[in-house]
Amino acid sequence: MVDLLQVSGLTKRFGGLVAVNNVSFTVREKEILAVIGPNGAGKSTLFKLIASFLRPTSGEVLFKGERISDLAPHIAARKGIVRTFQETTIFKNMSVRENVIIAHHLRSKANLLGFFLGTKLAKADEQAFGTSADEILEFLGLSAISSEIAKNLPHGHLRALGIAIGLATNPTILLLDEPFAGMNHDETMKAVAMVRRLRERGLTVLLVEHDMPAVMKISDRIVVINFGEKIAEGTPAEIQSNAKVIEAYLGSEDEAIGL
Amino acid sequence: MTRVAKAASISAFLAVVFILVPVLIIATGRTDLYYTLTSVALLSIASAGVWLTFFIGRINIGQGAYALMGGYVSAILVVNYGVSFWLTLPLAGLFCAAASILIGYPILRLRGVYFAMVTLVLTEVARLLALALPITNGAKGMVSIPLPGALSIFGVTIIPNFAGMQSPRLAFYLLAVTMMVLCFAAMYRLVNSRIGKLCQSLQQNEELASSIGVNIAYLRVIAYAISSFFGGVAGAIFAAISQSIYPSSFTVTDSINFMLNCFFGGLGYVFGPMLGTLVLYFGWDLLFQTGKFQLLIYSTLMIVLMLFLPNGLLSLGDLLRKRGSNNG
Amino acid sequence: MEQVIANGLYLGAQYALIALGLTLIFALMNVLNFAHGQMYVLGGFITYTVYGQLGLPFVVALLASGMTLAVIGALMEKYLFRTVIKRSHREESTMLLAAATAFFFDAVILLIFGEKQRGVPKIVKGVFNTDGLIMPYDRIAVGALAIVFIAAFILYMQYSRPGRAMRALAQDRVAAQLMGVAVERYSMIGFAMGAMLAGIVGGLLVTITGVNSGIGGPISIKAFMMVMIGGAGVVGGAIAGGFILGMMESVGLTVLREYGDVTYLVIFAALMVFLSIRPNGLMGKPWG
Amino acid sequence: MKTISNMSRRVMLGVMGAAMLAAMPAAGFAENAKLKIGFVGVTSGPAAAWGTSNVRSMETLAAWYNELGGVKIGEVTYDLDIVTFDDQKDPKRAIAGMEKMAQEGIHYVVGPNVDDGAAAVRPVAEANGIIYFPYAFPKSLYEKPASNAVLGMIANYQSGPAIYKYLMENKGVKKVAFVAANESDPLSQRDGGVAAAKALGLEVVAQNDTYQNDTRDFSPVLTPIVALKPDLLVLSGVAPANAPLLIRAARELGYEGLISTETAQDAKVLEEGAGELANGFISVGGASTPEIASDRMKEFVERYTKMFGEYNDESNTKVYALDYILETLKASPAALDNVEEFKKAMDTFSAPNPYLKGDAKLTYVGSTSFGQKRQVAVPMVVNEYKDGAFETLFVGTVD
Repeated sequence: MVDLLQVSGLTKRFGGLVAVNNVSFTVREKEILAVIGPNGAGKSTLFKLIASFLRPTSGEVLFKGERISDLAPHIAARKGIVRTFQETTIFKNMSVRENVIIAHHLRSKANLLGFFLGTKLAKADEQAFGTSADEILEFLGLSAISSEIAKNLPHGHLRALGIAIGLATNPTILLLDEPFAGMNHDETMKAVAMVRRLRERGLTVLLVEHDMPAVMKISDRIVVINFGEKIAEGTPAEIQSNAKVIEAYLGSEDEAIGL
Repeated sequence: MTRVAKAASISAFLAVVFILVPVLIIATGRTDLYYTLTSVALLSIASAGVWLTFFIGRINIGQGAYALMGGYVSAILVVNYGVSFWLTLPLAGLFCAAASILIGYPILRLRGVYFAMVTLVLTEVARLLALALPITNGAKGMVSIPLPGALSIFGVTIIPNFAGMQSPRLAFYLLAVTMMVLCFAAMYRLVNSRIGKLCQSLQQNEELASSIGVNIAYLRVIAYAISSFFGGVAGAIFAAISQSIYPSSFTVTDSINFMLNCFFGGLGYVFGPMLGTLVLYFGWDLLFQTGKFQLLIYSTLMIVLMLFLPNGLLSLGDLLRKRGSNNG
Repeated sequence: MEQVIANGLYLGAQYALIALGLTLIFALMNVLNFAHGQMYVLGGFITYTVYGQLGLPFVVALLASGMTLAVIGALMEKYLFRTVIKRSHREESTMLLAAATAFFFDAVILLIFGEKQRGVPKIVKGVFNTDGLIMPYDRIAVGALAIVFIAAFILYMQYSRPGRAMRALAQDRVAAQLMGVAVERYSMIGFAMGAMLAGIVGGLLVTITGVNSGIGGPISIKAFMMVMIGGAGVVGGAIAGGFILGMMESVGLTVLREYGDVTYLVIFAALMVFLSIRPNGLMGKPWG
Repeated sequence: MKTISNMSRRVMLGVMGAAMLAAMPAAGFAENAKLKIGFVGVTSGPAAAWGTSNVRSMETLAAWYNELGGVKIGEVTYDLDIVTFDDQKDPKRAIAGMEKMAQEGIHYVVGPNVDDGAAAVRPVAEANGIIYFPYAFPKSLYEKPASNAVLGMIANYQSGPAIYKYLMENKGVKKVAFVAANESDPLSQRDGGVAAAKALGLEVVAQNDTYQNDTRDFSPVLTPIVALKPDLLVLSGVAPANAPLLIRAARELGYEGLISTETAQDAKVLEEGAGELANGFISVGGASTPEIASDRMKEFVERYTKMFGEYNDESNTKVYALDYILETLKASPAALDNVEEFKKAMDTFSAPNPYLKGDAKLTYVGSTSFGQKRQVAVPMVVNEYKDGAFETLFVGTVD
């Protein structure tokens, strides 16, 4: 397997506080890698650093060997590294289908003026986006609700819509921010299956997650961070038996690790 | 709406503004309405610009600055350099668009009330600059600006010389209304094309827009530049009508009014600013009879309307439709 | 130079008090109250009537100004803003409502109190004067009173029950509601307090600068500027913003006078640059 | 029950409305023809005081004339009808106002009150045959080819030099400082004042100091100026609302020289805003000071006070416009609907000035300043404020 994403020596300070401290790991092509850690461990910050929503204080993120750390988020997205959001972040006043269609932005061949004038190229784009959006909605089982206004959707559907939006950008690597948060057992199982299918589509998935059982089930490898530092890395089995990890989680959420 | 219905309503609208209104004015002899309606048309162009910035999620109280700038660009070119008014019209718009790109790039990062505030300050900055810069003739303003001359292309006169007309009022009305129609047609197309969806994506969630690869800074600046272009054009025509321009020709009050026009018509509707301007400007004029109670009645009506239609006048249609479908 | 600094401090104290009420309302309800300046004017006219015309003691007049405005503020919140916030798709719509109420106040004030500039007798006579530093006693008194009111306000917000509830509300409306804060009640109290502060500062300043029916709009705009400098919705920010603007005006008008009419141009341009660098003011919440 | 009471209330209202409508013409004493005179200016917002004193002067006079049975012009007796339009100090609105006046068939309009408004209405006024009386000083309004504007008061470039000269000769003034609001009208007036002072050989120690018009505390503006110790502080184009604040701030900062302005002010406002600190303040007024006011002026002040509760000293100047219009029309009735006749009459027109003691005349002047007679000959009364009232310092004339 090829290394797709390299995180090396990534550090982020906010004033005196070190949120992420010298974290390094790699993500290989077509794997599912999870970053876990107790509350306040710096997962979110790390996630934003990788997606180029924050600039690191030091260290860098390489994507296919190229530094992406200081790029604007939309440039990173253009290169194929796309995030979804922890909160239910969607375009809330658009329909589900419109949400997915707009997310095809990166695939446009026409430019803004072309869309304004309605050129042939623009019309072809619109056509293609529509078809592709329908395919994605079908794939994620959202076809039935494609004309609902997004803000009226229930929780689970919103999460799926977030992923649909991510997929529409045609990413190489999709960063999922707590995809299972707030879900009950059944919903989580469905979501786990969905993430698996993403990989079957040929995507690499990096996810930051709280829900231990789900992570154990889904991940090829796991990176554990605590107090902004990486304390372990390995397969789910290795992590489950890692003393440092158990220590980090002890007292807070022991059962969450699935022991 | 079906295609036929759309075409029919568009032609009806065009017939009203280009034929019915002048005919009625001539029939009733109310020629003062030409200027009132010209003002409505021009102010609605400027308001349309403000609406566009609302559309990308920014409260813009700075349109007065661009209207003033546009007025001065046109006036200076006409008076000092003898350029034809017709050429200065697009130039004024372009100048404002260029200026707005320089100004907008840093300030469009601001959101909410901060952006609103900075644009409000911008209006005041424009006024102070107009007072301080030598080219604007400072406090004395620019007066006796000649009326627009003839416009001919390849020797064919398309627009006759305004100065030679018996009443330039009708001509200004037609000019303003034409500009308004063009402006709103462009806006309508913009909003209903994919660009409109992109703008909406900015308004609803900039972070997400950026994560799906939208260059939000670029799109914001483009929208703001178009907005300022509209402001500049409206200002230029106003300078031509009053044949004068002063630093106080467009002030903070105007900037606030442009914003209010948008709110009043409805932020969710492309034609909101047009209706809002018509009602607010005309409403003030109609209340002219009430003398010293004018402002009291005007503001009371505004509050009442706001209470019943907080989403703008055009939301009335939606409300009725909803009620109709509930009953049916 | 002492004179310039003294001028700036005095100006800052009154500005800070003006900005406090505005920022309070903003923090609680996300409403940019365009009518703040008009409330100030109304407060000024009430003190003018009670103290200047009826000849009652100044304290009574000041109380009357504060109380009247508090009632008006509470009514405005309850019958106007609450309804519009509930029914509107976009929260900016409150700006139109606020502007309309500002016009309404303008009209009412003009009809009742007329178009003339009004003033009242000085509350304290005499001028403090030592080596080049001149400050009339009434200015010192008003400046001191302003600082007392600011301090009282901060203490109230910090330690009283309603104060704490309002702070929770300002931080996170939804969370406050979950924690059992009576959101509607405290929104109303907050709006009333904001209006009361405007009324009090109007009543205070009528003794120095008089009052005039048309100045509400410009005062609102100045108050907006202070709030933006400090950071919208933050009490400390409003105070800092007030003092910074006061000092900038005082120093700018002295230092830049050689260059003619540029002081405010410089202040405004500086404000724009400052906000471009710090989009949330000195200490504002992100996303005002 | 409820419906019935609602209905009956509605019926009642309807009946009352109809009755009122029917009663209206009867109550209007509609025997005389109506002569409409317009006003376009600012009667709301921070500058409301300017236009309000205009409108009230006109309304007081009109009511007075109507009470006396109307104004006889040619063979017809007219009742006066004042049509007012608040332009909110916005030049765009001012144009609309002038259009409205044209629509109403009005040929004589008082206002606007500021430079930009006066310039903006010019095309409309000239196209529609309207003579208007602005209170704005730019010479381009009154010089050829402009021909329809008549300056309604004394311009600062006329009164300024006279005041400065008087103060040089009588009070030993040598050093002058100017301060103005950062707006078109005051700045233009300041520039005119500075030029006049320099021409007289005065030393101008401050000429760049300005303030925002919304300033409420003038200490920061005045601190550096007071430190220069001028003999005379000129408040160029100062708004009546700001004058007492400026005076008070200057005095409290220890300023001991003279203070003057070239615009009309109101004694009551000065008294409330600055009290005894305003004593000695010099401004230009009309003719209500006891030394020169005729009985008619006194009665005007009385009627005005009765109608509106309180007199405004700015109205001394503004009382003239309507009388000029009426007297000129009497002299040339053909001008009622032909302003060319009015312009012709202006060159030779002369009538007694009813507001001044002695044999002062109403004539049109301005030949020196504008090259044509486009200014009313208001007496240039220079006042000094003292304890709540104005006293006449000296009276000058303009040609």
